[in-house]
Amino acid sequence: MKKITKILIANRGEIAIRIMRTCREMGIATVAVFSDADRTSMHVRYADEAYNIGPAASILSYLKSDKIIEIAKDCQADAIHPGYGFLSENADFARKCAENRIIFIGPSPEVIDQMGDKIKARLTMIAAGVPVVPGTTESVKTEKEAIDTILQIGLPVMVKASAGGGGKGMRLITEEKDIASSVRSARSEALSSFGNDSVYIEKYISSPHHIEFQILGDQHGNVVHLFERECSVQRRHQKMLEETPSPLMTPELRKTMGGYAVEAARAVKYAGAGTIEFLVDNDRNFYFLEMNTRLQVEHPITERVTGIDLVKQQILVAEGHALTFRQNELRQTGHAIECRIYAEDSDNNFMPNPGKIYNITEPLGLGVRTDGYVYEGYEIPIHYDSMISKLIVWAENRTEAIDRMKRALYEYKITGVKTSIKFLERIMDTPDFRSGNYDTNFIEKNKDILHAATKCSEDCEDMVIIAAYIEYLDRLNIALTSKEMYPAKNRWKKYTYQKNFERL
Amino acid sequence: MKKITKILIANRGEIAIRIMRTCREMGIATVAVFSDADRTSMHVRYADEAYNIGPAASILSYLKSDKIIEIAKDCQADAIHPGYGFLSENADFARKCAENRIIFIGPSPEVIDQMGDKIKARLTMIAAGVPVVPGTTESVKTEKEAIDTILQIGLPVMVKASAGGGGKGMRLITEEKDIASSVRSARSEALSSFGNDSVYIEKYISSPHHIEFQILGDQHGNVVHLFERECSVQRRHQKMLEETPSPLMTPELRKTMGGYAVEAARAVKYAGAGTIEFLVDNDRNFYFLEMNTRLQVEHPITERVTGIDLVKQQILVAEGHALTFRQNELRQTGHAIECRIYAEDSDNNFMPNPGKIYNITEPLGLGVRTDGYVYEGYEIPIHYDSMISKLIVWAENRTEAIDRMKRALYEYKITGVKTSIKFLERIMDTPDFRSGNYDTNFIEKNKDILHAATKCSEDCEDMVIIAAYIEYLDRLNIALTSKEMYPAKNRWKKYTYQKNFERL
Amino acid sequence: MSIEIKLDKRIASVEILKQFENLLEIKVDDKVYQVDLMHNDEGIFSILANGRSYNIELVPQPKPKHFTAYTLYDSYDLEVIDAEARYLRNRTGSAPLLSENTITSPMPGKVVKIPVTVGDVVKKGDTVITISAMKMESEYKSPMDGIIALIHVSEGSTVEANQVLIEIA
Amino acid sequence: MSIEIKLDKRIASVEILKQFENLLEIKVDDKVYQVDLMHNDEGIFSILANGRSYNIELVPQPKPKHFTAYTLYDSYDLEVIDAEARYLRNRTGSAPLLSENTITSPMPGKVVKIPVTVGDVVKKGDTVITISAMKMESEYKSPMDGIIALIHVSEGSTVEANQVLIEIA
Repeated sequence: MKKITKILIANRGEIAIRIMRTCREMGIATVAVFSDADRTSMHVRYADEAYNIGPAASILSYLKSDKIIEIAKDCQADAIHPGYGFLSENADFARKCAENRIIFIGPSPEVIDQMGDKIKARLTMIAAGVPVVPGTTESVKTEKEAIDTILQIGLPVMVKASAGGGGKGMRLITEEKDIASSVRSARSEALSSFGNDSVYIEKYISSPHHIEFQILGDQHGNVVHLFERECSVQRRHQKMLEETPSPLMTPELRKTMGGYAVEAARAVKYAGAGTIEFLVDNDRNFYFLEMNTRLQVEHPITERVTGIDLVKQQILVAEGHALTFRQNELRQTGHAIECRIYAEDSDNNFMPNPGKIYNITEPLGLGVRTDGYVYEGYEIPIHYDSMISKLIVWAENRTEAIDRMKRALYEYKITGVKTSIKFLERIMDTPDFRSGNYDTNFIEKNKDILHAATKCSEDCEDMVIIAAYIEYLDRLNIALTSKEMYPAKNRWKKYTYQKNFERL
Repeated sequence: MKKITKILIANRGEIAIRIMRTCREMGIATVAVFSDADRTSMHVRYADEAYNIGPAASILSYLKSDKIIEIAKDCQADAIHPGYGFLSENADFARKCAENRIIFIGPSPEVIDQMGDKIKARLTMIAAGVPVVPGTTESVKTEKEAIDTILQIGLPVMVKASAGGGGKGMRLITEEKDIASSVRSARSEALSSFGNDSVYIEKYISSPHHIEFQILGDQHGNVVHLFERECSVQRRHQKMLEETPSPLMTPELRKTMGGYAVEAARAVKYAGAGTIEFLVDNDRNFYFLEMNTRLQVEHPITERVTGIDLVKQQILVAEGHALTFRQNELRQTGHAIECRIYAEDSDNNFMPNPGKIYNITEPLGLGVRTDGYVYEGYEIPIHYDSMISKLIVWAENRTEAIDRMKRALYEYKITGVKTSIKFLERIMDTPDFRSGNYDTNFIEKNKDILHAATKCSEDCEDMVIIAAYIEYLDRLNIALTSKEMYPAKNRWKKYTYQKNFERL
Repeated sequence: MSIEIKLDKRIASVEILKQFENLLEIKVDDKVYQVDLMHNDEGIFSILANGRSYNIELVPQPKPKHFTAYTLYDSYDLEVIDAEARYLRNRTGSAPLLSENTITSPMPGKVVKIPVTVGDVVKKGDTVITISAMKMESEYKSPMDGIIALIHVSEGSTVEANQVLIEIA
Repeated sequence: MSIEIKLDKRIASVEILKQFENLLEIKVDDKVYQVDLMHNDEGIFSILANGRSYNIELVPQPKPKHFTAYTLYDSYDLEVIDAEARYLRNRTGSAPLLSENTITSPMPGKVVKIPVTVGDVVKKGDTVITISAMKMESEYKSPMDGIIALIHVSEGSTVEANQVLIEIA
C-alpha cells in the first residue's frame, strides 16, 4: 500500500479543479499543467504547483505524454490523474506511467486496451454473458461478407469502423438498395481516418435510451455498481443533461442490468471507476454499447444520490485500499439531475460560442452544486471543449428536482458569451421531459418547443431600452471625467445625472 | 385549504433570498421590501416585486408592521414570511396579519405569546413533563424572596429578567457575598430595559452544550422532530458554527430528547417549524432552555441530513396541508456542518467590520452549499446583522465533513472587509473540535490556537511585495493613459511594461 | 434630449423628462414610466417600475454604441443612434457597412481549410472556408455565384469574431 | 528604478531586472526571483515562481499608494514608498499624520452617545464616545489625561472608517 502525497492532474478546466478539490480534502498536494492558452485558467491558480507544457493545440500540450511524465518526475508527483478526455483512455500513457514508477489513476493498460477496441470489448462482453446489440463478433474484411451479414441480421443496421470513434466510418442503412454503396463509403472513410478498413455491423436500434451504470472495482477483486444514469438527452451525439434514477428504470431491471455491469467489470478484473454504457429500447430490452475506462463528465449525479466521492474512491483504489462498502450497503437516495452549461448558440445549430465572460452569477442554495472553472473576465479559449460548467441539483423526488433545476437555471447568469442555459430551462418545461417519457430522439422530437423564442413583456423591453440609454449617457460622462487614480467609492451610481435634467 | 400564490418576505439579506428560492421552486411569486440602505441588496433584485418601506434603521423599516401589511394588501400577497429576527416572533404582527386576512407563515399569535415569555415557557414545559433548568417557576418580585430562593437552589445561579433577552438584566452569581448586590443590579437593569423588574432564578450550568431539536407540526395535530443540531461553538453568546449529528449525542439520548421536543410542541399545538433549545451538561443531563417559534439561521444542516426543504414545509403547513412523513420515516444521513461567515475582525474581539466587498470567490463542488446575499461591489450596511453568508457542507461522516469544510473555507475568498473565514478555518484544525470534545467554553478554552497568527512563508511575502510593486506601476500607467471609452479587451495583462525594462 | 435606440428591429425614442437622484421620469415612445434605477460599472441595472423588479445586464460590443442586453428571459442586440450615428447613417445612406459578397466569421476560431484560391469561379452554396472552434468544424459557403476576389486569412491562422475572411466579386 | 515597499513592519526594496512579456526577473532585497506574473483590473495576481502557484489579491485603500493584500493564508497592509512619498516623509519628519491625542473610528458606524462636551476634563481610560455598528456597541476611551478640545461629530450621526471623532488637548 502506497500513500499518495502529490498528484499531477493531466487535464484542464472544470475536471482538473474538481479533482484538486478532493485532493485538498485528502491532504494531497496538487500539480497543474497548462498550455499557452491556459495560463489564466482557474486550474492553474487553484493548484499548489503549475507548469507550462506547450502551445495551445492539445496535440502539442495536453496530449504530450512524455512531457507530462517528465514534469511529474521532476516535481516528484506520486501519481497522475488523467481526468476525462485527453490521455484518460490511452493505454500507452498508462504503461509509460508504470515504467516511470508513477501511479496512473485508472485501470491497467491491458484493460484500457481490451475495452478500447470496440470488437474486443463486444467479445469480452459476450464471453461474460452480457447482452450486446445483435451483430458481427469479428470485423468484416470484405464488401461481400459485409452485405451477407447485413442481410442475415436484417435492416436497419449500423456499419461502424472497428478502430473508430467520433462518427467517422459510420453509416446507418435502412433500405436494401443502399447496402452496397453505404458499406463501400464506410470502409473507405474508415481507411482514410484510421488506416484500417475493418468494419463491423450492428442492428440499429431506433430512438433508444442511453443508460449507463457506474462501476467501481478495487485491486482485490471487489466490484460494485453505483446504479444507473439516464443520458438520453443529447444534441450532436453529445449529452446535454443526465439524471438518476432513470425514469425508465424498474427495480428488477436495475438489478439485472447492474448485475451484468458488475459481471462485465469483473470479467476484465477492473480496478478503479468505470462506466458500462447500454442502449435500452422502449420495451426495456438492453444491449451493451461500450465501456468507458475513466471518470465520466456526469459522475456528480451518482455522487449526489449515493453520497460517495468517486474521485476519492479512485485515489484510494490506486493506493491499494479495498472498497469499504458492499453492494447491499449502497443506496440511491432522492433524485439528481445534471445540466451541462456549454458556451454555444443553442438556437443556431448549437454552434460553439467562445469569447470573454463578462459577468457570472452562480446559483446557490439548497440542493444545488456547480462544478465550473470560468470566472468574470475569463476568455474561453477556442482550442478546447465548449463545456464551461456543470450544474447539479438534488431533491427528494424527480418533480422537485426538475423545479429546483429550473430555479437554478433561472438564477444562473453568464453574460458575454451565448450559453445553453435558456435551452436547458426550456427542456425543464417540456411535457415529454417532465413526464419522463423521452429517449435519444427527445431534442429532435421537441424542437418546436425547445427553440421557441421567449421574449419578455413590452414593459420589460422598454426597461432594456431605458438601461441602454442610461448606460450610453454614463459612458459619455466616463470618457470625459474619469481620470482619478482610484476606483469610485461606490459602484452603484445614483447622482450622476442630476445636473443635466430638471429635478422631479 | 388555501393555495398561496404570492408571498411578501418581511426580511432582508440571505434569509430573504433563501425563502424566495423555495417560492420560485414552488411557482409562488415573491415580494421584497427594503429600507433606504438596502436598495442595492440582492434580495431586492431577486424578487419579482420590490417596495421601499422606509429609512435605514430597522425600527423605521423592517419593524414597521403596519406599513408592511399595507404593502402586502396593496400588492395582493396571500401570505407573509417573516424569516428570522425582525417581526418573526412578534405576536402582535401575527395577529394583525390574521386581522387583514393575510397568512402569517409561522405559529399562531397565542403560541408566540406563550413561548415568548420565559417564565410562561418554563411553566408550559414543566406541565408537559420536559426537564427544565432547576429554578423558580414564577417571577421573583422582591429582593428578599430572590435571596431566599437562591440559597435554596444553591450556587452558582443565573438571575434573569422575566421579560428579558440579549443579556440585559442577567447576572451570574458564584459567591454568596455577591448575592444581594447582583440581585439588586439585575432588577434595576431589568426595570430600565424592559420597564419591569421581575426576575427569575436558574441553576447555572457551567460550560454546557447548547443542543437544539428542529420540530415541525401541522394544523392537524401531527408533530415530528428532525433531529438535533449542536450549537456550542459561540462567541459573544452568538453561534459561529453548528453541526448535526451532535458528537455528544447517543441514539438513546436522541430518542429521549427528541421525544420531549415533540411533547413540548404538542403541548402548545404547534403548527409550523420551530426549535426547542436545550442545555446539556457533560454527564448528558439535559434541560429545556427556550423555544424559538420561527426558522433558525442554522436550519440548512437539518435540510441537508434529512433531505427536507424546511421553508417548503412551512409554506405547505401554512396552506393547511398535513405533513407527508411520520417520525419513523425520517433519517439523519451523513454529517453536515454550517459555518457563519461574519463581516468581523475575529482577532480583534470579533468587532464588526462593515464595508465594501471587493472580490468574492465562492466555494463550489461536491457537498458544498452557500447561502449568501452579498456580491462584488456591494457595500454592507452598518445598520443590520454582520452575517454575510452561511457555508454548509455535507459528507458521509464527521471527519470527511471537517476536511470538506476546511477545503471550502480555503476556497472562499472575500476581500474588502475582514471576515470570520480564517478563524473558522483554525477551528477545523483545533484538536478539541476534531475530536468532538467541546462545549460552549470552546472558543475561550482554545483561544491560543484560534488566535494564532498564520503568516505565509517568506517567499510568499516577497510575492506580495512584487504584486504591490506591479500594481503601483500599473496604476501610474492607468492614470496616464486610460481614456478609452470601452474597457480593455482582455482583463489579464501581459504586455504593459515591456517598453520600460530590459528584455529577458 | 431625445435619442433613438434600436432593439432588434424596433427603433424607440427615449427621453428623460425629470430626475431626482435615482428616480427618473422617462418616456419611451409614447409611454411614460416612473422608474427607480440603479446601475454599476459592470453594466448591471436594477430597475423598479410599477413595483416590478427588473434585472438587466448590458455588455458593450466591439462596435461603439452597440450593446447586448441580458434580461432574465432573453438577450437583445441594441444600438444607440445619437446625432453622430444619424449623421453617419445619412452619409452612407442605407447601405450596410459590410457588403453582402463578404464572408465573415461569426465566432472566434481557427481556419482549417480554404479549398479555393483567388480567381476561382464559385457557385452559390460552394464551401469556400472551414473554421474550427471548440472541437467543432463549420463550413462557410459562398452567398452568390462569382469569383474569389480576396482571401484575408490563411489555413492555420486564428480569426476573431466578425473578421472579414473572403471577398467574392 | 528601485522602490521601497512597506509590508506590516518590514521595508523591502524591489527592482525589476529584466522582463519579457509576463516573465519577470525581479529582486526583492537581496533575493532574485524569476516569476511568471499575470494580473487583472480587479487586483487579482497569479504568480508562478519556482513551480509554486501564488494567488494574491490587492485592494486599494483610501490613502493613495496603500493596499491591503490577501494571500491564501493571511492579509497584509502595504505601502508603496516612492520618491514623492519619501519627500513627504522627510519633510514631516517621523511624526505620524494623526496626532496621538485624537480618537478616530476604526470602522464605519453610528454615534450612539457622547458623554463629554468640549472643555470637560477627562482621565486616561474614561469613555468619551460610543459607536454602534451591526448591532454591536463599542466604547472608545481617552488615551490620556486631558481636556476635550474638539468634538467633530454629534450623537446620531454616521461616521466613516478612520474619521477623526474627538480631539483631546
